[in-house]
This record gives sequence, C-alpha cells and structure tokens, in this order.
Amino acid sequence: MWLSKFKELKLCLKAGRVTLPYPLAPGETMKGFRGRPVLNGDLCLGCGACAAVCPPRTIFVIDEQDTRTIQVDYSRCTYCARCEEVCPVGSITLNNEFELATTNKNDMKLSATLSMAKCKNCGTPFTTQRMLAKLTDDYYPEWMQVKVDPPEWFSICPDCRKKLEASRLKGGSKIV
Amino acid sequence: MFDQEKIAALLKKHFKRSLWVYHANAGSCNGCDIEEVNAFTPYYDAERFGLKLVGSPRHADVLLVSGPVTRQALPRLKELYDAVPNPKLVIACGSCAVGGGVWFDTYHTMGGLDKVLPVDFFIPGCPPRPEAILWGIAVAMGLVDKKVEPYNYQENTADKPMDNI
Amino acid sequence: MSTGHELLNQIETKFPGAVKVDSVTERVAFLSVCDEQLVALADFLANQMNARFVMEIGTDKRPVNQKYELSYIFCLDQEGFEISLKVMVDENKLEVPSITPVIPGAGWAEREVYDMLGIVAVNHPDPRRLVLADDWPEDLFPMRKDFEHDNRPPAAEVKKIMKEPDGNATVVSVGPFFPTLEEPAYFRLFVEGEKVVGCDYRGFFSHRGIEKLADKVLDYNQVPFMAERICGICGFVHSCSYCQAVEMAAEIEVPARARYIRTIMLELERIHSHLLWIGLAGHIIGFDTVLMQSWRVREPVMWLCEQITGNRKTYGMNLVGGVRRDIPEDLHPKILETLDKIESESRTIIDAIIKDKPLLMRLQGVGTLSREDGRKLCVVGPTARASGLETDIRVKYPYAAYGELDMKAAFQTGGDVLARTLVRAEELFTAIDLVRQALQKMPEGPIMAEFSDIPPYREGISLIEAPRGESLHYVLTGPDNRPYRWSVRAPTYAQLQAIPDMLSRSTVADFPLIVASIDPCFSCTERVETVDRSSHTIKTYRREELLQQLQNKYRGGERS
Amino acid sequence: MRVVLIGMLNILIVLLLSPLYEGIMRKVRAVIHSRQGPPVLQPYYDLAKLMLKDDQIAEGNFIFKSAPVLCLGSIILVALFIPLGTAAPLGFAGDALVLVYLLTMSAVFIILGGMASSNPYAFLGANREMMLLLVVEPVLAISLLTGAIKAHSLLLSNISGYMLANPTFSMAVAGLAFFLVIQPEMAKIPFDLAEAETEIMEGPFIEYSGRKLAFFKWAFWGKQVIFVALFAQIFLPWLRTSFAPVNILISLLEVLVLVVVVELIATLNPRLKIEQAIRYFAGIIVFALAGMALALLGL
Repeated sequence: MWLSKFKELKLCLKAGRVTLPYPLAPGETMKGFRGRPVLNGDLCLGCGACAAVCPPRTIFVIDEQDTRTIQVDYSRCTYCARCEEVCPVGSITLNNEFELATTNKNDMKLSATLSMAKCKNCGTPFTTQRMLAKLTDDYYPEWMQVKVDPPEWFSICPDCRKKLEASRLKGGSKIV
Repeated sequence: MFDQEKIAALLKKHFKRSLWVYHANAGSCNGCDIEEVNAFTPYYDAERFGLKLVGSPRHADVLLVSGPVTRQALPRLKELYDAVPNPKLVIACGSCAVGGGVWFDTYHTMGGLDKVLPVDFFIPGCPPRPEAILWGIAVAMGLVDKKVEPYNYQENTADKPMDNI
Repeated sequence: MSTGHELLNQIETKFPGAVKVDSVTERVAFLSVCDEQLVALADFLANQMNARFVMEIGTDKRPVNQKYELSYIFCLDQEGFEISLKVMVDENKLEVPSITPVIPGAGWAEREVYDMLGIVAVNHPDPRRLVLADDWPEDLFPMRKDFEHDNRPPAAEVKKIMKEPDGNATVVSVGPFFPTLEEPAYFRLFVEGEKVVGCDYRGFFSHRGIEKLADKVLDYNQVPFMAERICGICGFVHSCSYCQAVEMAAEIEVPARARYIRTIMLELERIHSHLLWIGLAGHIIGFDTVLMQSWRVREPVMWLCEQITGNRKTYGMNLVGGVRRDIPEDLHPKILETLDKIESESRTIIDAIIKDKPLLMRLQGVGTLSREDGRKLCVVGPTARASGLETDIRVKYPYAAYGELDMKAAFQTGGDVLARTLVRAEELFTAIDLVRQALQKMPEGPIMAEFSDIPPYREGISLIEAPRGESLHYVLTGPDNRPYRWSVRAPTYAQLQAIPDMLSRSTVADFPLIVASIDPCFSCTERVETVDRSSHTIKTYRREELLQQLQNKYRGGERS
Repeated sequence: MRVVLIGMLNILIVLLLSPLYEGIMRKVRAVIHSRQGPPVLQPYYDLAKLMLKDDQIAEGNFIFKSAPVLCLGSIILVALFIPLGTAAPLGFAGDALVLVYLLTMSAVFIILGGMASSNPYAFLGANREMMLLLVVEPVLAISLLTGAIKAHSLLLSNISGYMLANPTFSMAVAGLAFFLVIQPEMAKIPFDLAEAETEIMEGPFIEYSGRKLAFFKWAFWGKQVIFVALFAQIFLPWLRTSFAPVNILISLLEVLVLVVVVELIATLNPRLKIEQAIRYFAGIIVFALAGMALALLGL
C-alpha cells in the first residue's frame, strides 16, 4: 500500500507545476478560435442575412423611417459563427477575444445604423443605400452588355415593381 | 454597531484576496459548470487568487450562477441568494445566465439571471473558457478593468449621395 | 432485410391484421397499430422478443390530420433493429392505454406525454407530474401546436408531490444545488443513521423547452446549435444525432470525409468526458489529487478541440448534411502527438488508481447492479457494460464511420462502481485508438452533402453511443423548413431508473458516488420536452421492496 | 511571571501561527496537484474576510451562538497545557489527562454547534464527529497513559523526558498510535468525515457564517498545530538544546515537517466511510492497548 502511495506521489511530482500565468500574462487562443462578434459598420450592407441564421436570435434588423439598424446583442450569443459564415461582405466576424466580463449588459451591444434608400416611385424606404449601391456595382456591367432591365428597376421598391410590371404587361404606362 | 458602509468598503479590499464561491446551476447545460470547475484545476488554478469553491451558501461571498434560470429552479435559487451572507456578489456565468441563451423566451425559463436577481458581473461565453471565467473574477475582484464596450456605427450619408443611380 | 421481414411475419402471425406497415428498411420498421392492440403488442415485443423500450414520443398532428400521434420506439439489440409503433389518438378522446404495467420503464415517458400533450395513459400506476414546474397550471400543455413557445403562464397553486418517508426515517434533501452534482437535481433520501432506506427524486430543473423551440421557432440548421447545448459535455453527440436523424428522414447521403470527422470528434469528446468523470469521481470521495491530475491530462484535449473546431466545448461543427470545418492534413501530427501524451499519462493514472487500496475500498462492492436487474431496468452505456451487458451502439448499430473501423466494446461483470470505472478507463483507450484509425483511413472529398430540400412528414431515428450511453433522437420533418417534431432521449433517462436499485445497500457517504457512477447528465435528460423525472412507479415499488429488505435485516422485520 | 510569559507565547503561537501552517499545507496540496496554489498567507486573508462578513443567522439559540466562541476558547486553554519547546505553562501533575479532556471539549463544541444548527447535514456531520470521537479519543488517552505508566508520572514533561532517556518498544507503539490519530484529530482526509464537503456540505459548519465560522476555522487550525506539536514534544523529544528560544524554533520546525507529512497523506488518499474509519480505529485501539500491556510488562 505504501509503495503505491509513493508511486502516486512520484506521478504527481513528475508532472511539475503546470499552472499558466494567465491572467498576469495574456492568454492565447488557437487559430480559428471563435471569440467575440465584431461588427464593422463601414462594410455592413444591412442585408440581414446574419439575423436570419442566428440560432439564439440575437441579431436584429430594426427598420425606422430613414434608417435601418443592425443590432447585435451578444449577451446571449452562442459564438457559433454562423453570421460570419453567411455575411456577404465580411462585416460581422468573430475575433479572438474572450475576456468579455462586464458589469453592464449594454457593453455587449453592437449596432450599425445605415441610411435607407427611398423608392423612386412611391417614396417608401425599402432597402439600404449601400445595398442598392452594391447591387448596382455588381450588376451594372452585365446590364450594359445585355442592354435590358435598366438599373432604374433597382431604385423602385418591390411592391411598386410588382405593380408596374403588372401594368406593363397589360400594356399600360412606362416606368417613371 | 459597525458602520455598514465602512465595512463594505473594507470588504471590497478583502475580496481582492479571498473570495469564496458557491456555484449554482439554474438549468444550464453543464458546459459552464464544467468550465468553472476547470478554472480550479492545475492549468488555471483559480485558488492562487484566493478563490475557493465552498459547499454551503452560508460560507460564500459569491453566487456564481449558470443557466437561464428555469421555472422550476427559480424558487430554489432565490432561497440560495438569501442564504448568502452580506456583502455578496452575484456573477452570471455563460450566455444563458447573462442573456437567456437560445431559450431566452421559452415557456419554462426566466430568460437570464438579471431578470430575477441583482447581478453584479456578467461573464459571457458559451461556455466561457476557464480563462474568461478567471478574467471575470479578476474584474469582480477589481484586479483588472473590463475590456468590452458598446459599438455604435452611424452611417454618414452626407459623404455618399446616392445620385449615381 | 431479412430481420425486419422475419419479425414482421412473426408479428403478423401472432396479431393478424393488427399492424399496418408504413415503411421498412434494414435498420428500422415504422408500424401503425390501433390502441386496443398496443399493450398486447408492446408486451410481446418487450417480454418475448427481448426488445428494449426506448422512448415514447407524442406529436400534436392536429393541424395535419386532427390526431395526436404517439410513437413507441423499441430496439432489438441482438439484431440491431429498431421498431416504431405508432398509435393515433383522437383529439377529442385524449386517452391511450398505459403500457407501464407491462413495461415498467415506460412510466416516465407516459407521464411526460401527459405533461406535454395532455394525453392520459389509462391505468398508469403513478400519474404524477414529471417535467413541468410545480407551479405550472394544470390545463396547459406546452407541446401542443397551439401553445406559443414564449407563453409564460402565471404561477398556479403549488402542489406537494414529493413523497414522505414511512416510519421514522429522517429526510435528507440532496440538492437541487449540491456541491458534487454539477447540475440541479433534487433527491430526498430517507435515512436512518447513515443508512439510506429509500429515496424520491424530482428532476427537470433543467427543462428549458428546447423541443418546443425546434418545432416553433428555429429552422433545420439552427437546431444543431441548440442541440449542442442540450449538454455541455456531450454536445457533439446531440448535434450529430439530430443531424443524422434529419439526414435519415430526408435520405441525404453524408460524404465519407464528413462521417470520419464526426467520428473523430465524437471520440475526442468521449476521451475528455471519461477523464472528466474519473476526476469528478475522485473529487466526490475526497481524493482531489485524482481530480487535479486527470483534469490536467484532459486539458490538452480541450485545446485540441479548440484548434480543430474553434471552441473548447460547443464545437458548432454539425449542419444537416455534413460538417462545417475540415480537419486539415497539417493538424494530424498535432492530434497524434496529443493522443500519445494522453494515452501514456492516463495509463499511469489508471494504473495508480487500480493499485490504490484505500481507493478500492471506496469503489468495490458499492452501488452494485446485477446483470439481470440491469437488463430489466434497461440501463445503457458504460453502466450496462459494467454489469456485463454487451450493448454498444457503435457495434450494434454502426453510424458515422464506425462500421469501417475496428473496435471492441469494453465490458466488465462486477456491476459496481469499480467496474464502471474500469469500463470507462478501457473505453478511453479504445477511443484513442479509434481516433488514430479514423485519421489514417479518412478519405479525401467534400465535407458537406449537396441536397435541395427536405421533404415534409418523414421520420428519422438516430442512435448514438454517447459517453454516458445510448442517446436517441427522433425527427419528424415539417413543411416550413423546420422539424415538425424533434425528440431526444438521453442516456441518463434510462440510468436514473436504476439508482434506487444501486442505492439499496448503501450509506449517505456512498450516495453521491453512486449517482455520479452513472455519469448523470441531468441537462441532457431534462433537455427538453421529453424527459424524465424519476419514475415513481418503479421507485415506489422498489423502495417498498428495499424497505422490506432493510427491515428484515436490521430490525428483524417487526414492522410491516 | 515566567508562566504568564510562556503562556502568552504559547497562545500567540497557536493563534497567530496556525493559519500560516494551514497556508503551508495548502501549498503542499497544490504542489501535489501540479498547480501553483494560494499564497501561504491565504488563511489570514480568509479569516480577516470572514470576520468582516455579516452573520447570516444572528438569531438562533444559545448553543448555536456560543459554540464557536467556546470552541476557540477551549483551544486557547489547551495551548496553556502543551509544551512548545519549553515546559508547558500550566504543567502540573496530571496535565496529560486534563489535556485529553480539553481537546475533547473542542470537538464537543463542534458537535453541539452542529446539533443546534437544525440542518440534517449538520446533524449527520455532528453524528459522524461523535462516532469518530468515540474511537479516536481512547487511542489518544491510551498512548499518553502508556507513556505515563513508563514514566511513572502523568506530567507531560516527565513523559517526554522518559521518551528521550529510554525510547522503549512500548513507547514506540504508543508514539505510532498517537501518530495515527493525528489525521482524524486534524480532520484530514482520509478521516475528514465530519466536514466532508462533497458528501454532507461541510457538516456541522453548514449553517455558520461570518465571525462564527471564522472562530470555528481558527480553532480548527489551532487544534492542528497543538496536536502536531504535542506529538513532536512527547514522542520526538530529541534535538533539544539548553537554550529556550532555539528549542521553540526547533519545535516549530518539527511541527512544520509533521504538518507536511500529514498533508501528504491527506492528498494521497480518498475519504473513508464512517464504518470503515471506525473499523480501522478499533484496530488501532487494540494496537494501542497492546502497547500499554507491553508497558505494564516493562517492555
């Protein structure tokens, strides 16, 4: 019995002290670690793809009259990085920070407020200006080639588009 | 017979050296609980900062709660809170306790600890790494300052007129 | 095919015209029965065909066909075949005959169905509330489709449903917050001195309404992340199991590489879970050095997982159809190196443990569960294998890449805590070996299947050998990009029923160790919608038996 | 005057140094656990904090309230009866018996406090403490009596003097028996049954908080030092000089070494069950009695 105890003692001492210096020295994370979500307002288009896939439903798209706000409240975030995966422009990413403790839950709120584009037909705001600009930039060359569907289509809200298309098919008026 | 505020201030100082933790799981998935225990194991060794897990709430200074607080756990949790002697800290650990987690709005949870008890510190993470828990405790002890802050971006429309469309 | 057809033929001969075959494959048969025949058929399956009752799943299908559907799932472990018996319940009748009298293990499931859907199991021996909070109103049933997931009804009158001890035993409440149970669970031990003479259990402190969210709010690809949070230790098991169930229902072929990656992650999870268990068991008996050393050995696995998946615990790897992250070639040396280190270190620790006499004094002969009792109580996983029951889902019902790997299930015959420790120790090394094999055999290729959409109203069942035992996921696909019904049966559900049996010869000092020896995971068990709180049916019956025994032993049986 | 001085010194050593020894034990534990461990001064911080905390149960019955103070008081009293490098301050013929009684007293107050807590765990803990007391105290008494028989005196200093002069076989048996009860008397694993955190949530102390808990803890640590010191003084009487301060220093070092040994045993063993512990000590009682019989036979 004593022998086994000595063996155990040896086993324990052999490992030596393994305690990491953290938090006195900075902690390291592995490459690819999914830490805190970061929102880059300069890139965000306001498409809301992140909000649609978020399992804890903690990303909101809040539309007001002239603005659209993408709000991330990562207090209940599950750090799954689905938002990062679906974001078309990389405006929401998970960085490697994990030291998130705070006294105030508001510290965990991120938001980006973007201006809305108004429908050229009815004046209702229907998407963000950036979204519109992005679509135009992406597809403008193609339109120029095929010479159909003038870009003006994109400045009109889906509702108006439907109506206008309907009336066009009936041989009605042209687009404004 | 004592000046309560003075004592509380004095204690704040002493909490830097000695903080006894009672850990309550209010319906969590176990992830946070295991990481909390992990914070006491050799690689992280929370005990070197004077932390100790205690078995009775009467001995505790900190109520470390994980889980979204389920309806069934709520009354027990309140009893527990009352059993911890003053001055005490309440720390919500993990996304469930901080914000309610995936189930923040379901019929059987309360959607986070701050809905039912006054919470002093939040440690988000799902689950928080042991280092994150140590960091949170260090913030609670006043050893380090919190790092996170809110971010609000406002698009400046004046720069980019949308006339090109 | 033969097994399924043979069996169906037997049933057909025995009960002509009683069952309608909905579908049959090599692995599973979905049958419909009428409620008059249910009890006889369940009796036949469980008590003559040796099938193991796994779960009863209730679905509110009123929006589709004005009926409730109850699926009773059985497993034929010898043949590796699953049977689902479906019974339709009329929305105005809300009654079904109870199968608990013939299968005691169904007691919890039937009570849960009542709690969740309001369907009464007629003749149930102990129809008490199981899942919902004590102050939940009587007439609200959360799994009905017309119940909103965020409906939080005001508190109703609290009913005292806990049992009182007979005679002059003292009540010792364990929990719901108890230092060695990392999770809330409430046991009432009836003790005389240090001897435990009975117990009662109230669980479901972790009932969070997960299943409701899946059929009301989240979509197919959000559910895996929630499933992972059913349990913080064996989360990957749940997300993987859910995905497999959906993939089965939708007939999605998962790429081989994804299956291997799943296998590797499942086994890594088993490694850290077993090391964790060894540590906690040591902690419970006051041997903190075991806790510290085994968790020290475990930590590199966590780092490895973080490197592979981006998180230490909740890996977020699974989506329906495959996995999100690949395990690149350049990580292989690191994985193998970590495994070597863990293998040699845990071997020395386990060697030390099994030679430590005082430690063996605490483990040997404690919480013994005989092979026979184990079979009756339907225990699964390491608990079953420690009692000499050779049930390992990885061998009997191969999933992921297990069919292509070489493995042998560990088993012991002692049935006590020591045997459970040894089984877990052996599984630890099996798991290390499996990861090595999987890394070697992993084929190249995509990690995500191509599929268009998931057809509605198909059923899928997935069994996985979690570190704690068999875990079942059932999915009924739905029309609006989310499961119509998703139900989980965690291993602890089955194990908890064996606790009173194990406790029967124990003392207060042994109690935490015995509970821990099944490696309980209450959050799994109570996850959601479907689970357990202790079967009072079995428990009551057992307790009386036990009281009788103890009285005979200690008091000469003078009291009845 | 000298008595008062030495008395003060003993009390100071027991009260002021006992947390330090506790701190050292925690450090030893940490080394075995492969970790850094708390600072050696940690127990002082803990005590200071507990002293300042609110007392959750200010009400409660008289026994519940007074048990911690009485427990600490009895330890202070014991400190006056033990030799710590010098002769015991209150040494008189028969002090060995008084010592056994007083040491039992401190355990009795813990039991009373637990019983008065009206908590099933405290009750269980108190119960266990009582059962342990019943098997452990006899060993203590028997081994001291063995020494007394050999030395023909109940005076501790005479017993240790005899040990120094004639380390006989029976004295060795008595010493070994005494050593084996240090572990339960110090409430260390494998015999910390009464306070087992993971089984009965610190047993008798479960309902105590703030100052009362601090008193209990302090008394506990004091008792640890007293026990080890007593063993070192009586059964390891070598290494003494004629100069008192050096003697005190030597005995403190002896305590340090023993404390480390005790902690090593504690970290390398699991907690036993109460019936296992009782069976074990029943064996030791027989062993100690055999030693006493040998002493009577003159061995």
